[in-house]
Formats: sequence, structure tokens, C-alpha cells
Amino acid sequence: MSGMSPDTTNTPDATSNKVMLELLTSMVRIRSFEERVGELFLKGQSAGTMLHLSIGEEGAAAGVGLALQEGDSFTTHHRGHGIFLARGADPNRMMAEIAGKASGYCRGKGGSMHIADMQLGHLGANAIVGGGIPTVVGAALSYKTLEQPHVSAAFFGDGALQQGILYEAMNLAALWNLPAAFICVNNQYGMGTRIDQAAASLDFTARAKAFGLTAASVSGEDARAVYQTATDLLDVARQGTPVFLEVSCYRFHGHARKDKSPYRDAGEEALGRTRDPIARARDSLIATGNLTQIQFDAIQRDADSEMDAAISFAEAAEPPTLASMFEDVYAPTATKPAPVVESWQP
Amino acid sequence: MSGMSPDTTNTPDATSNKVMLELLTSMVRIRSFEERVGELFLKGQSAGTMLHLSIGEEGAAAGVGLALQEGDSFTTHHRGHGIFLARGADPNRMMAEIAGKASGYCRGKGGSMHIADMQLGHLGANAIVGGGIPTVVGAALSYKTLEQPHVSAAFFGDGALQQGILYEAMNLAALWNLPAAFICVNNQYGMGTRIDQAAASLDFTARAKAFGLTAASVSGEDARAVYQTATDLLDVARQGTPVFLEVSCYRFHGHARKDKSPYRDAGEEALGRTRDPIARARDSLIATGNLTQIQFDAIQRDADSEMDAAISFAEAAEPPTLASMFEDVYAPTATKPAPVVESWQP
Amino acid sequence: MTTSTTSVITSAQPVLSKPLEVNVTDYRSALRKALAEGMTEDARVIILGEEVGRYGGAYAVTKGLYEHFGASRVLDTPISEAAIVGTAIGAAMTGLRPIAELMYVDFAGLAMDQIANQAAKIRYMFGGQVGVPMVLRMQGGTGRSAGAQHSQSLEAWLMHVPGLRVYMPATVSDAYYLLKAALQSDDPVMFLEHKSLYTHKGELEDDALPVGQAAVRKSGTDITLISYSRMLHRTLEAAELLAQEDNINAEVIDLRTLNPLDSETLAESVSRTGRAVVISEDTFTGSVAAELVARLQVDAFDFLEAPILRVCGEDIPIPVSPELEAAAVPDVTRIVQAARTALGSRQTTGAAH
Amino acid sequence: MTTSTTSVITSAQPVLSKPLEVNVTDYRSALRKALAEGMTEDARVIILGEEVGRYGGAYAVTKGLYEHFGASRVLDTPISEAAIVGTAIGAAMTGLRPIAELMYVDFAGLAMDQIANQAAKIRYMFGGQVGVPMVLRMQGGTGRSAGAQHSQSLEAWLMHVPGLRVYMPATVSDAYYLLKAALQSDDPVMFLEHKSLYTHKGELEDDALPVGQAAVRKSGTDITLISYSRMLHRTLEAAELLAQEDNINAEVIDLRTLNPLDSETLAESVSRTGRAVVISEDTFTGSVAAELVARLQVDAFDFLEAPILRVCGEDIPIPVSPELEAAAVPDVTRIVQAARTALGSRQTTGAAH
Ligand SMILES: Cc1ncc(C[n+]2csc(CCOP(=O)(O)OP(=O)(O)O)c2C)c(N)n1
Ligand SMILES: Cc1ncc(C[n+]2csc(CCOP(=O)(O)OP(=O)(O)O)c2C)c(N)n1
Ligand SMILES: [Mg+2]
Ligand SMILES: [Mg+2]
Repeated sequence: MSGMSPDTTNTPDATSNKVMLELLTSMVRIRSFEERVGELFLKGQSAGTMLHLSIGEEGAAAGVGLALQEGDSFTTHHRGHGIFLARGADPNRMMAEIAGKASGYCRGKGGSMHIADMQLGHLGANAIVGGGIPTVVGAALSYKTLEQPHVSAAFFGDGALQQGILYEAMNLAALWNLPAAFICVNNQYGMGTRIDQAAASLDFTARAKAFGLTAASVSGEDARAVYQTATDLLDVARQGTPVFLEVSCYRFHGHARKDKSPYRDAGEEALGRTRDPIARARDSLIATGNLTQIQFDAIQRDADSEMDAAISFAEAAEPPTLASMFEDVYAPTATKPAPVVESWQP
Repeated sequence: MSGMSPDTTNTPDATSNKVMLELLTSMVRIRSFEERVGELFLKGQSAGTMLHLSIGEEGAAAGVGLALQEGDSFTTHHRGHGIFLARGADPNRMMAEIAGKASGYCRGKGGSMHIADMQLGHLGANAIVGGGIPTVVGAALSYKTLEQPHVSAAFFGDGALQQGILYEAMNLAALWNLPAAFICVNNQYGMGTRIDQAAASLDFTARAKAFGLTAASVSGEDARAVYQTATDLLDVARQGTPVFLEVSCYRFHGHARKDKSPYRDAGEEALGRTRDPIARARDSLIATGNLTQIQFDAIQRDADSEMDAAISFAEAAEPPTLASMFEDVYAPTATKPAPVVESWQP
Repeated sequence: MTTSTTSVITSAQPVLSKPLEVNVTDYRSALRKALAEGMTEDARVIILGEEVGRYGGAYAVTKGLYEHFGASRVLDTPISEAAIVGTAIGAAMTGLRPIAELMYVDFAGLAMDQIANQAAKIRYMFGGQVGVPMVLRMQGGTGRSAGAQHSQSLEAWLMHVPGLRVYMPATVSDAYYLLKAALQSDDPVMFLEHKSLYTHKGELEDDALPVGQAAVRKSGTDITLISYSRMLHRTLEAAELLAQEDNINAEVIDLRTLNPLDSETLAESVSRTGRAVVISEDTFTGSVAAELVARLQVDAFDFLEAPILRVCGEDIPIPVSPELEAAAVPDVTRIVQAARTALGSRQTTGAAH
Repeated sequence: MTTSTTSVITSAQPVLSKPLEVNVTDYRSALRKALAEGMTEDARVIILGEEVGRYGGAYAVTKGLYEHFGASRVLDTPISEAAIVGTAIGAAMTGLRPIAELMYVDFAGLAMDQIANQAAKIRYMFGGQVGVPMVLRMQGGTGRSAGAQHSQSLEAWLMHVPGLRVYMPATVSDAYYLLKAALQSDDPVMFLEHKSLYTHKGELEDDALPVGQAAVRKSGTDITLISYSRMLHRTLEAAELLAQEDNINAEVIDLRTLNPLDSETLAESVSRTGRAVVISEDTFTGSVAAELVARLQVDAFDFLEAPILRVCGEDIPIPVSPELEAAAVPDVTRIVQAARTALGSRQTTGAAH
């Protein structure tokens, strides 16, 4: 970590077993959820094919997710299931939303790419690469103006590093000393484009620093390091210096459910998949005698049955009514749009 | 200059009197022109009030302008008269365009903010802050693809440093190794906003470097230094590494013709106006015995009478015909739009 | 599920400011009064945009607000249109009521993703959990030889996006009342001013029609002339001329807002007069006028005695030459001519589109 | 003064590539064939966009081109929509003929300044000195539960901007011929494909109508149904149903291009049939259909036996639920119903707008 001195006294829990177990459990739940999203798709039960799994990125989601505090808010990119789960999402309502059902978080209107929950501070996933980034500048402005102690964090992929809006947002946050965090989940690819095919210079913390942010980079394979670094940075952000955190990891699967990543070399992919934050956390806990395989299996089983239940919930859920289509365009007090049928009688 | 080793052997003329005199003459012509644009406005002869004078910025225009070579192209921001003059523009046709006349560079359709001349490589001034920046990436792509030895340079103000498109363009140019140059004329203000009120971090070369460009900053008060630095950088660009150059200077007058800069402190303004590239070049030539006051007065007189003639030319010029309004919307081979008059007879 | 606006932050801490007295003499001061009152009445209201603070606004609308309300309520931004709108969105979702400004509506192209994909759709995509109660002030139109990138009328883009409200005041009184209303809206309001109206003189009336109701600015029986924003005034002049020269009694309707759109008032009027001309400054093809015509020829079909004609901006970019600029948008003569055509009282010679 | 296109660079050095054979079976392969031929025939043609190269295009349209023409002709870009369009503009001004791609037309909001303020206006603002001979390929529309930000039909925005050509092929043959034509255009062409048409099967005809001429896809005498892009096919189905169930002989017109717009063919047809329905997938208010209706009710006024009706997308964002998504855009039933209403053959019960 660079650009700031990490103050580990602030994070006494970081190395504790409790935190490690929490991170591990969080990651296992995320992966279990994502695997089932894939199933939902295969069963033809998902709303569309635009499902972007965060398998391999659980360290980023769990680590930063745990570092965020109650009252903090965040936006995510299109690959945001893991982050939302790490922030407390109900898998049932998530899965129902992904299936486009009425009991989903967004009444079946948003789907995977537009899931949100104001109660949990999720200001929305976004299907526009970079689209949700300035939202957190606005939220951070609210916190500063209203003197609330929160941080707002934008999660985005490495692809968004080439969207101009990121730099506009970072500059504004720095200029106004806002409690905003810019979290780049660098999974090395934007669809079929490897990061070095998208950016000439790969030191992204240098970019953020040049805009006046405190910046760091951490490997997402190590969930504890992510948690520690994020905790320190969010502290900085809370004091009014916006921060940038790059979490590097590897996208284990294709871009979306149908993509088999033919553009990736098999060797590279195999190697990439060894960068597994779950295996690493599990192995380290077992190696230090803080977890047994049996205990781990129980964590896995609990997660799997929780997520199986989410699938069942989503499958059993009702689709939205046609009438609901015309709701939520405007505030509830306003007249709803009606189906347009131009009428005339001779 | 940083990020590259200046190779002064490439620029043997930089220190010669010939170059200095050329720079001085160029700067005197620019200022003389700009003063008359102000007059045109006062006489009610300009097309509108959106006239942005480059007085105080002549060092940037003359220095970089002289460093560019035949066949190179460029775009400018809204404050681009000086740059265009430095690249050989005909003051008559410029002034006519600024007056919105048919014999102007753009037939009176573009005005001050959209002046262009393909013959001289001027790919256009732009009224959108940052709007002309990616154009040079495209031109540089043409040069690379068509194996032509040219560079394309975008001139823009410090205001454009906060527009995301700049970073998208720089990244693309760096990624593709294009002969593109990004020239920031940092006159300390965007309208009433001082640069430190717009950007949290003021080391703009650090931004460019973080995107993989070779970058330098130079004072626009010293036209010779601008010329040297630009020459070296354009050389780098021509080899396929895009470059960024910040020329720092001071906007002597208001933002546009009607602005009296009430937001600026009188002391600051007085001090800023001492950063005069013309006085500095003149004084140094006189001090070293390479110019007499009489010679300088002749340069000034020549420039003034040339620009007086431009004013007369513009005043005498015909306004465009109404029919010409419907020309140039589409290629000449296409049907022109016609005035819309919906007709019907009972 | 469909609770309005903010759940993350339930209430702001009102730190009420002292009122700022604004004397209304023209469109500009009417806008300023609405802003000043809005900020005084609701501590959640902030203003952000380029040059809105120290400079007082490129067209001086926000003059004095920075000095009165301070830098934490009136925020000067860098030149970052997309981030300005995006920031306003995030602030609106979390407890503030931002009024963002784009200096020219022509710059909307830089922020169109934030406007149309984010602000407009957030409430819907998120199933009604949250709204985006922001106002986006922009100004457009011709009249200052500002050229192709500073003179457009882009309301048709905005009107085409479900989720956006579009207000376009033509009068001094509406400048005030509609802006006050926009600050009460729980939906994002695109508030479009006209650069040539800022110095338009007028008085504040005691009251205003509700938002969503078009105003009959002049009652008439022979033909309905429909317009909004600056073109309303040319339309009123045209109606005057028609009365004097042709003894025609034209009804003139001012839309006031494009969303909500008051189809009923238009249909009622045109059904009564049997003839209509719609006047808008935006470019003819795909204009706001087209939408109105398309609706009216259904709603008033059985009563139409002539086609509904449009008088709009020409289908060209706005040229900088003052002569050409003036010719690129509707003038009184063209409006009068179109009315006469619709009345069958004079044959036109111009080419059809 | 009005010399076309490039003055800075007068001619490219053609380094002709070997042809790439493409077998046309559907809309997608027809597009690919046009691209391959265009690149073979003119060395100045390059392709740039996200995932257009190694990945072969998000919808596989450019598949194989990178391998055949190489990385200097088929350029994968970062996710920088504004810069992609801006780069294409600069390249087009200086000797290349770029085909840029935005993966979804929904992303146009990120590049709208470059599209509408730059590409569209450069020739005009610069007095005709230079053109912007570029093609911007984008795809839009519903059909894949892709949600509110990946399913829009934004052609009305583009059609409203003078200087832009807008091509919208509905058929396999037009996909090929219109794209070939776009590559010959000296003006910027917005080439809008429909995501649900890529697998549409069909054959390449021997020839195509000239650009700017609408196609009568089915002649008829009772009513004119006007559409374009994917909605053409639903309209043809509706015409079939009307023939079978109501013994109605509908004429079906495919616009093919929105700019140039073939008002004449439309006016001739509607003047003959006396009735018309315009069908477009974009949201009703401010739709392309509105423009057509507004023109037609002038051009065919004396022949109209009924108002011209529109069947368009509902005035809502596109929901992700497949059921709701389907209901948000016109289907065959709604088209048939509207035709019946226009024919006076059945009363509608739905609410008016
Ligand atoms: C503005 C925009 N451009 C392009 C796309 C299409 N697209 C969706 S995801 C994606 C790749 C994004 O890569 P990255 O940001 O690294 O996120 P990842 O998918 O790797 O998580 C692209 C190009 C989009 N959704 N939005
Ligand atoms: C996209 C955009 N936003 C805002 C403006 C209004 N505007 C015109 S010039 C200007 C200041 C530009 O400052 P800078 O880039 O430093 O150039 P300078 O005027 O100092 O030469 C602004 C805000 C504009 N023309 N375009
Ligand atoms: Mg990625
Ligand atoms: Mg400046």
C-alpha cells in the first residue's frame, strides 16, 4: 500500500480468527450464490443472459464489504452480486430479482444489472460501465453537507478505468474533500480485452494520486489484506480525502453466462484460477489450526442450502403483474402513464 | 522538462536570432489581431459576443505553432485565434469569419469558435470545452495507418483538464502509440474559476504520465522555451509516443469580451500581466543587441497595419446569402435541405 | 416498496438561511427569486454547476446566491458536465435536493448518459425504492450568434425519455412558479430556460396554473396557435397581426411543461377552432411540434378543417452569422403565413418538406 | 470552398486486402459481408470499437475480420465511447473511412456530444471545407431482457440532428446494401441495427433500392402500415392477419432510412389508401412515428378518412422481466387493433394517451 501509512492499530480485528472466518463465510456464500445464478440461467429461469458472475472476486467483495460500515453506501458495476451479498443482501430477493420476479429487490424491473436496496445503502448496480461512479460523489456530498459520518464507495471494473467519468468524479471528490471511495475490482479483463490491451500504463494508483486521492493496490486473493487496506483507506475517506483502491484478481469464468473466454489461453486461465481467495483463506485457517475441514464443510453446506433455497424462492416467485409495468416511472403521487392506445370512432 | 531528455541538438535554431525574431513577430501579430477583434466587437461588427482573446498567451501559440511542421494538423479550443495565426492563417479571412461574413474561412457559419482551415491543417476550433481533443487522436491514427510523418496536436485550456474525454483520448493515443500531442494552455482561469478552484492536484504532467505519455510543463512567458520544449516533444510524438505539454501563462483580459474579471484581485491581475511574452522577447533581443527599438516599432507597425487591413476587409465583406444557409449540411452531391414551409390548399 | 425518494437518509437537518429579497422585474430575476426562496425554505436545496457561485452564473441567474448562502450551498464545479449531473443524482438519492446547472443545453450531449440512463430510469429500475428529486437547469435557443454548439433547442431529446419532467417557462411569472414547483418535484426536472428571455420584462402574478396545465394566453375562435418558451412571444405577436390584418381571432396556448403534457387543453381548443399551427424553435424533423401534431390529428380529427401545420427551426445547424441565425428559426412572418395557410386564406409558395 | 471530405490528406495509399468470402444466411452475415467487402475494396476503411477484434463483436457481427484484415484495420478499443466516436471523426477528416461501433445504442448518451455537436456539424460549421465520412454502427431494441440501459430505441434523437444520416435496415438484403452504401457516404451515417434481427434469416437480393427510397414491402389498397427495422416484420405479420381475418388489403412500407426520409412514397401511399398506422419500437412520446404522422397529415390531408394512428413503445423505461419487456413494445395484436381502429371496423376500449 502506498500513498498513506497504514494504521493497523485501527484494525485490531483484521488478523483475528473471527474476522477471517467472517470473510471466509462471506466468500463461500458469494460463490455458492453465483454458481446457482448460473444454474438459474441454464434452467431458462433467469431474466436474460446478462449475468456476470463474480467468482474469483470474492476477496474484493468480502474484504471491502466488511470494511464498510452501517450507514455507508455504495454503487456497483454489472458484476456486483458479491458486493451486495457481502453488505447483507437477502439472497432470496436477489435471486428473485435476477429471475425478474415481483418479489425481487426491484420488483423484477431491474434484474441482475440494476439491483439496489436503499435500506442497505446499495445505491444501485449499473449496466453502463462507469455509470454509477459519480453517484457516490453525490452521496458523499450529502454526507458532508448533512454532517453524517458516512462514506460512499463506487465499485467498478478495470474497464471503467478508461471511462472519462471516473476522472471527473475523482477530481470533484478530491476538490471538495468528500468521503468517497473508488474501488476498482481489476479482474484483468473487460469482456475479451485484457487490461494491457486497454490501458497503456498499468499503474492505476498513479492515476488516482495524480488527481489528489490517497491510493493503494492490493491482491484480492488475500481477503484479509483487502479488508485491512480497505479499512485504513475508508478511514482516510471518512476524514475527507477520497481514496482509490485497486483490488487485483482474476475473472474465473467468461464475461457473461454464454462466454467461454476463447480469447484466453488455457494455461493463463488455469493459473488465474489458482488465485482463489476462498482456498487461500480456508487453507490458512486450517494450517494455523483455526478451522477444521469438517467445520469448513459445514460452512459450505450452510451456504449451499441457503442458496438452494434462494433458487427455489425465485423459481416459485410470481412474475410482476402487467399493471406494475406502468408504476415507478414517476413518483407515486403523480399520474401513472397508461398503455397508449389511440382511439377514434368514425 | 521532465519525463524525457531534451535533445537540443535537434533544435539548433532555437537560440538563434532568426527564431527569436520570428517568435516575436508572430506574437506581435497575434496581439495586434486580438486587440482589433475587440474593436470589431465594440463597433458591433462581430458575430456575437463570444470572443475569447488570447492576449497574454502569445508565447504558447507562437512557440508551439512554430514547432509544428507543414502537414501537421491541430485543433483548438475557443481561444484559438493566436494558434491559427501562428500556423499561417490569413488575418483577412479570419476577421471576416469572426464578423460572420461570407468571405470568412467558414463562409460566416462558424465564427470565432469554429474557425478551421483544412489547407493549413486546422481541423477546427471548438466551442465545447474538450470537444476537439479526440479529433487529434483520429488524425494521428490516420497518419499512422497511412504512414505519413505528421503529428496532430490538440490545444485546450486548463478547463479541459477536468473533462473526462481528455483522459480517454490520452489513453487511446498512448495505447496505440499515436503521433498525437496534447497542449494545455493553462492561463490559470476557466471563466471565473481559478485553476486551484477546479482541480485538487495541480501537477498536470503527473496525470499525463500516469496515462503513459511523455509530459512537460513550460512557462509561456518564454516563447523560446516553449518552442524548444515543444520541438523536442513533437519529435517524441512523431516517433509514436504521445506527449502532453502544459504551457502556463496568464489570461490578461476577461473571459470573453464583456467580462471584466471582477472575480480577480487587482494585484493578482497586475502581476499576471507582467508575465508578458512579448515584452520579454523584445527586451531580451534588445538587451543582447539583436534588435533596436526602432526595428521593434517597425514590426509593431507592420502588424498593426496588416490587422487594420483585416478589420477593413471584414467590415467591407458581404454577409452570407440566405441561400447559403442550406448549404454544407450534407455533402455537395446530396440534396440540400430546403426551407420548411408546409403547404396546403383548401 | 414504492416509498418515495430517500430511504438511506430520512431527513435533513434544516439549517434555515435568512431570506434573500429579490425584486422581480424580468425572467432572470424571477428565476433568481425562486432559487433564493427555495434555498431559504429548504436547507436540503443546494446549487451546483459551472460558474454558478463566485461568477454569479454565465447568464447571471444565480448572482448573489453564493454570497448569501455560502460556498456549501452554492458550489462552483469544474468543467465536468457528466460528473455534475451524476453528482446531483447521487445527492438527490441521499437526502439533498440539488439544482444542477449546465451552462448551455448544448452541453447535454456530454451528460446524456447521466440524464437519460441514470436520472430518468433510477426510480423505475430500482422498483420505486428511491427517486431522483433534482432539478437540472439549462438554457438554450438562438439569439446571440453563439453558433451551432451554443444555440440549440434540444427539448425533443428530453421529452422522449420517460422519467424526465420537462419544464419550459415562457413568461416571467412562470419562470418563478415553475422553478418553485420543480423544487417540490420528486422526479428529475429538466428546467429549460431560453437565453433570449432573460431580459424579458414582466411581473409576478399572484398565482399560477398547476404544473401540467397549459395556459391559454389569448382566447380565440378561428385557429389555435400552440407554442412554448420564447416562441410563445412571437406567436402572440403573430396573433396580434392576424387580428389586425386579417381580422382573425386566434387562440394562443402556452404549453409551459412538455412533461407533463396537457393534451386535453390542446385537443379541446383545436376541436373548437378546427385549425392549428404548432410553433417550436427546435429543428423541424423530430421536433416537439411533431409530437403535438401527431396527437392532435387523432384527438381532434373529426373537427379538423385543415392540416395542422408546424413552424419550426430549419433542418440545419445554427449558423453564427446573425442574419443566417435569425433566418434559421421561426419569425412572426412565418407564423402568420402558416396560420393563413391553415385558414385557407392565402396560398403558400414555398417548397414542401 | 465546398470541396468534399479531405483536404489535408488527398488520397490514401490503398493496400488492398484479399477478399474474405462471407456466405449470407441472415442479417448478421449480411452485415459481415458488407464490412468484409468494404474493407477489401477500400484500404481507407477501418473498424474500431469495443470487442470488435479478437472477440469478434459482442453480437459476432465482426467475427473473423480481425484475423483476416489484421490489427491495423480492426481496432479493439478500451471502453471509452466518447473517444471512440471522436477518434473516428478525426480519422474521417484526415483520409480514413472509419466504421466505429458502439456496442449498444444506449451508450450513445456517453458520446452524444461527439455525435451531435461534432460529427453532425463539422461540415456545416467549417463552411463545407471537410466532411466526416464515418459510419457509426450501433444496435438497439428489445428482445433479450437486457434491461432499461441495454434495450432502447434512440433513433428519434439522431433523426432530430441535422447533418446525420440514419439508416435502419429491416431485412437481410438491406443490412448488406445499406451498409455498403453507408461506406460510400460522405456524411456521417448512424447505422442502427436491431439486436433481435441478427438471427433473422433471408437472402441477398440482386439489387437494392437507392438510399433514400422507402420500400413497399407489400402493396395494398385499404390502409398503409409504415414501419422500419424489426417492427417491419411484426407489421407484415399484422398485414397477413388483417388479410386473413378482416379481408383487409394493407400496404406495408419499410422506411429503410430515416435520413434521408422518403416523405413522397409515404404521402403517395396514404393519399391512395386514406388511412395509415405508423409503427415504431421507440417510446411513443417524441417517437419517429410522430414525425411521420405530422408530415403525412399535411401531405395527405385531403385524402384522410381517419386519423393516422401510432403504435409505439410505451412511455416507460424497458423493464427486465421478460413478460413486461414484451408488453412494453408493439406486438402484432396492437398493430392489428390500431389498423382496425383506423379502418373504423372495431371500436377500441383502451384509454387515450
Ligand atoms: C458504457 C458501456 N460500454 C460498454 C459496455 C459493454 N460491456 C459490459 S461489461 C463490459 C466489460 C467491463 O469490463 P470491466 O469494467 O473490467 O468489468 P468486468 O466485466 O471485468 O467485471 C463491457 C465492455 C457497457 N455495458 N457500458
Ligand atoms: C463543455 C463545455 N462546458 C462549458 C463551456 C462554457 N465555457 C466556455 S469557455 C469556459 C472556460 C474554459 O476554460 P479553459 O478551458 O481554461 O479555457 P480558457 O477560456 O481559459 O482559454 C467555459 C466554462 C463550454 N463552452 N463547453
Ligand atoms: Mg474487468
Ligand atoms: Mg483557462
